[in-house]
Amino acid sequence: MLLTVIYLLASVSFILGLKMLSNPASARKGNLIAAAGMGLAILGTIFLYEESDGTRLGNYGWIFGGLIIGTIIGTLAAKKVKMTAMPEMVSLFNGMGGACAALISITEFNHLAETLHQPHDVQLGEIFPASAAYSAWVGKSIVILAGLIIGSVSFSGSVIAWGKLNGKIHDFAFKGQHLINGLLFLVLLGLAGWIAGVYENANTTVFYVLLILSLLYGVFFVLPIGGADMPVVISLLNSFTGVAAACGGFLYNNKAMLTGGILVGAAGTLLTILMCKAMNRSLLNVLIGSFGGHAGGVAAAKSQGNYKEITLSDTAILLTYAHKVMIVPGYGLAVAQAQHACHELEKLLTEKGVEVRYAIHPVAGRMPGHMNVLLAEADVDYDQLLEMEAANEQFSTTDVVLVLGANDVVNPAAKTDPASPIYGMPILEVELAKNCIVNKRSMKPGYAGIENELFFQPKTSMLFGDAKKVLESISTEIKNL
Amino acid sequence: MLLTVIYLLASVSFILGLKMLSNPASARKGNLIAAAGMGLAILGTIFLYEESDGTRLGNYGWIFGGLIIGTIIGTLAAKKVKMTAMPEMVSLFNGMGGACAALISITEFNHLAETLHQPHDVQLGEIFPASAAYSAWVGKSIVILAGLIIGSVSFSGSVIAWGKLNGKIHDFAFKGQHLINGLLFLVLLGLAGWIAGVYENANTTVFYVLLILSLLYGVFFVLPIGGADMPVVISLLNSFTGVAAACGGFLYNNKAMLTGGILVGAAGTLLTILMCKAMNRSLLNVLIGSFGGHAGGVAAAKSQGNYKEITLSDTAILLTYAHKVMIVPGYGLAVAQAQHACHELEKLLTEKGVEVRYAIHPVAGRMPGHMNVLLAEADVDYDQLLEMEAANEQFSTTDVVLVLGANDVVNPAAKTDPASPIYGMPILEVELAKNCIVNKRSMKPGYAGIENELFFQPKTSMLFGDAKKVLESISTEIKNL
Amino acid sequence: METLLEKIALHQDYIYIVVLMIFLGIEVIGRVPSVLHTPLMSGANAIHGVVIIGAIIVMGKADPSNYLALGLGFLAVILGTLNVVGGFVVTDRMLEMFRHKQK
Amino acid sequence: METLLEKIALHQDYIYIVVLMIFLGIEVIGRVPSVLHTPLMSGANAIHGVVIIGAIIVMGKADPSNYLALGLGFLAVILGTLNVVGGFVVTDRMLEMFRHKQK
Ligand SMILES: NC(=O)c1ccc[n+]([C@@H]2O[C@H](COP(=O)([O-])OP(=O)(O)OC[C@H]3O[C@@H](n4cnc5c(N)ncnc54)[C@H](OP(=O)(O)O)[C@@H]3O)[C@@H](O)[C@H]2O)c1
Ligand SMILES: NC(=O)c1ccc[n+]([C@@H]2O[C@H](COP(=O)([O-])OP(=O)(O)OC[C@H]3O[C@@H](n4cnc5c(N)ncnc54)[C@H](OP(=O)(O)O)[C@@H]3O)[C@@H](O)[C@H]2O)c1
Repeated sequence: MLLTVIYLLASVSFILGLKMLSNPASARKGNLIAAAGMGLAILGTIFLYEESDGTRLGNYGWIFGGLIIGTIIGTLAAKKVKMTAMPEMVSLFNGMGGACAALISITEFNHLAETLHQPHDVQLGEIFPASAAYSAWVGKSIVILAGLIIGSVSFSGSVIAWGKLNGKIHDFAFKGQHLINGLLFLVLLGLAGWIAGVYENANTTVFYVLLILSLLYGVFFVLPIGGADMPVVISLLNSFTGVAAACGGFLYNNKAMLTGGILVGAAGTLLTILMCKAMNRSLLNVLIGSFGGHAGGVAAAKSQGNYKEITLSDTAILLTYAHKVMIVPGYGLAVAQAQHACHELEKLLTEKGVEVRYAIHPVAGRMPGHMNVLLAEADVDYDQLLEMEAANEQFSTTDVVLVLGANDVVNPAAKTDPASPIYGMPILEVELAKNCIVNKRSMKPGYAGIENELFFQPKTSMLFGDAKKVLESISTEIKNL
Repeated sequence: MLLTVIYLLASVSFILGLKMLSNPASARKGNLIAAAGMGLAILGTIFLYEESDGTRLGNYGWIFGGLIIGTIIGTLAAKKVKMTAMPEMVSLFNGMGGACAALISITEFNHLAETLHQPHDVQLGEIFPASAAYSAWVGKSIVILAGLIIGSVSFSGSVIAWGKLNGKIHDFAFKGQHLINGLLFLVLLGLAGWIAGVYENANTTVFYVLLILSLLYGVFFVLPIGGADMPVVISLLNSFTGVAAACGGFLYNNKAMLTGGILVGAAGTLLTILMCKAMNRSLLNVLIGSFGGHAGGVAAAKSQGNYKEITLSDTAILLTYAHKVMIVPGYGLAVAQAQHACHELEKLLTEKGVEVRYAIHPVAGRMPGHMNVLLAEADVDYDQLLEMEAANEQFSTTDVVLVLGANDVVNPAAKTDPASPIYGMPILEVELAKNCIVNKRSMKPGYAGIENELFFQPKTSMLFGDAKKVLESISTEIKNL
Repeated sequence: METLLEKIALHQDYIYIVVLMIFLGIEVIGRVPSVLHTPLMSGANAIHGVVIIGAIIVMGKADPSNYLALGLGFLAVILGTLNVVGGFVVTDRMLEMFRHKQK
Repeated sequence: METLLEKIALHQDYIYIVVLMIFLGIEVIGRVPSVLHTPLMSGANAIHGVVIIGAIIVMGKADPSNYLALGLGFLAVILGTLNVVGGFVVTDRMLEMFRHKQK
């Protein structure tokens, strides 16, 4: 009774929390509200849950043991993880949720199989379709199997996504892979239908085959998708896990699980689409892997002539005597942990009367919002960050653009070369500025694995070295001017 | 069975429809979708509804008779009504819905009272609280009584609002009215609680007393609120009727009624608040009637010195040689049906190289969006309409402002005089322009019944006459220049 | 207290539907431009005309010899239809006027 | 066909809740700025950790002599907790980083 109210509160907290999460001002509070609702639901379940026959839950030792272990590991992992590795972490946590749903399905299926096989005499009379027992069986097994398949796919897919993001697993695609994936999917459906449709088949062997194939499917589903698209894939798998959780809600007639799961399923799907839009691509395009699929390939080696280098002191002079400088941060800045050095340089220039702004590309770095987070950490003023559109309007009046560890997001091939894998992605049009200084460690390509024409253009000068060291040296030079 | 699906579709169509209605591009389609869902639900109910014992509905003649009569009258009324009278019409239709809900409650209560009094022996044994019959009685009667009270209040309130809007009923307030309203409300609650709480009281006399008091309450609720605030009141009563419809949903266990009613109840409440915000007031402030309460009063006759008049030909010259002209339309333009004449003048000026824009105040006219609708009717280009904030930024660079039948929305007292009843309402700051020409028929006040300082300012010139005639004359003058 | 909780548990599906619907109602019209206030109000007005379903049921169930019930039901059907039909038609008229030049 | 309709009628409350929830999920994050995509994804990830409730039920119902069930349930509880706790904590950390200068 009281538990119903608790679950209702939890559902409301999830809705409110998610709503507040989508607004910068209230996001943090929203997260806390959802967490509070979740805590309430967990405690309520432990202490108030009753079977329909009135028995309470047992095995408190195990339950609390599991909760404590999970809490400790989860908190440590979440607190320790480096900022750049956060998307990987989210992927792992998502996988855990999927695995949890799959495990629930396994246990419940075993339970169902046992009860079906024990009182065999009773069953014999009710084996025929249209009996109430049969229809209950179909309903229950469909929910269990859906939870198993979706949960397993989400689990193995998330693990692959995690591996790709931290570089442990490389893109892997072969011809006809989509065909095989399609076939595998049909086999999954067929097996599940067979188990659910034929009453005697509370057959654990087939069930485990289904489990293994589902795990495989998750692997094959994610493998061909390019590493650069992993955030989108994680978001999609996230909504899968939501649906798997909702299956649990049907199974236990539990409204908190049902509403929470469906909410995430729907919101996650929309979020996935929004993320694709931010990259100017369609979801289908991402899943088929046409962009990412190339990412691991060899860089198209059309050597584009010579590039120009620039010295630290020349850079310092150029920056100091500019009216307006635009800094374009990228993944390299995060790797070098150079955000503080960057902020130092920016303050120095501002003191000298130079107008300094940051141009933030939506997919610079390795997760959406990566650059905002990074610069906020160094206390960079929020007003100095320009979004892509605003920045592109200002490049033509900019004297010096300083590209710090960014590459793909300033690659003009996205606009000019229809054959390029990043063709169509909106970029920061730094070529419009008077001068462009690019800092990176080498001429190696960035995430998409392709050459960047920008480096060979007459206005561009390369400034090789680790971003942090380079920035510190420039600051010293400027002070000594 | 099939009916369930139909009701589900209807619910979805209501949600979608309302969502699309809140976006200019899809609004019309949204309305049609909701209407289609409604039609489906009505037909489904007529042909598929079954009681729990399987009996179908009868009295088809009466049902179709009612539907046909209602459709004819409704369509005619909606098609014939003048545009300015549309809010009144909405108020009437809303009242019909409330009355419908109240009638349903009356019939169902009579039915309940009969069945309770007939098998008296059965009842005697179950009279005590905690019996299943008692608790069913409480539940059912609460829903019926809530439908009765809310529906009746909505009905009588809407009729009063209708009367106020078309000028048949005047504002009426006396000291202590809020106290009496509060008391009446408590009496309503007490009576309803008594009927519902005491099992034997399926007492039709008390029930009818409750009905009459509810109707009275609706009258007293709306009477003290100023006529200018009627759109807000109608929106509030609209959400009341939604709740009354939802009560029907509980009564018949009908999800389409339930979801549709709650949807309108929630959306209507929010809309009411949004409308108050557009006038820069709180809902409480509106309901207590501090603004509107004064509206009917005598205009505060602090004569503010002299005003200047301007001739038609001077106006024509001033307009032709201006760089930028801003037209401020108001209720008077709608009364004079001068929108076409206005558009003519605007085209003429544009041909002469004058930049002409319209400044649209959100509550100019007699309904939100009134001016947009009016000018759209005359085919004025949407791009030429400026919303209040945008317009206020441009007045300082405007040569001539032409105020056409607007008054309250350009009254500077809203900014300068804390004692004014319209104090705090954002206005169009026409004083910022170089010249201001005000067209109206006399020095009489506008809706709020107060003097307008603007007319006495040195920059302002009055141009008396009916808007349409004046505009046509100006156009002729300009052509003859 | 106990019985209240029991009631809540018994009707939890209803309560969920009502709560979710309230959220939806608020979300759905969250950012309507003020120009659309009147048509939106009018459209919402038409939607609560769904109360007509109740009127039809009352009418259809009425005992053909019970003239009070017949009369009340008939009136209810008419009023409900007015609400629905009038509401949708008048909303459409309002919106039609907006359409003209509005891309 | 008939049985499908029957099923739908039987479970209509569920269906309503699911449909409304889908609408809500879509409405609620309708206009999230792209900076918030990652925290929002992470927050949603934590919310589907509600599957932990199922794990607790499985665990609590397991026969103390059935080691398979105990083991699976225990693992499920740990994984579910990881999802919930890790999810909320990591989201909070992300959002904390935004806070600094953002008025
Ligand atoms: N934001 C997202 O959601 C997301 C997620 C996944 C993938 N992606 C993808 O990631 C890419 C982001 O573009 P981006 O321009 O930010 O990065 P990028 O294209 O990956 O380029 C980063 C550049 O930084 C340089 N670099 C690495 N370490 C450095 C250091 N310590 N100091 C200085 N430079 C260093 C590298 O060149 P050297 O090795 O020569 O130094 C590299 O070329 C896009 O392709 C995007 O699609 C984005
Ligand atoms: N938009 C809404 O939702 C809504 C709803 C209800 C009430 N209101 C209230 O209505 C008012 C709207 O302000 P408003 O400035 O548009 O109108 P207003 O303050 O009512 O003033 C209209 C003016 O038009 C003049 N007029 C009337 N007929 C005319 C004609 N044929 N030719 C030329 N002039 C004519 C009248 O002066 P003469 O008599 O001297 O000609 C009157 O002063 C506000 O107080 C608002 O709160 C708004």
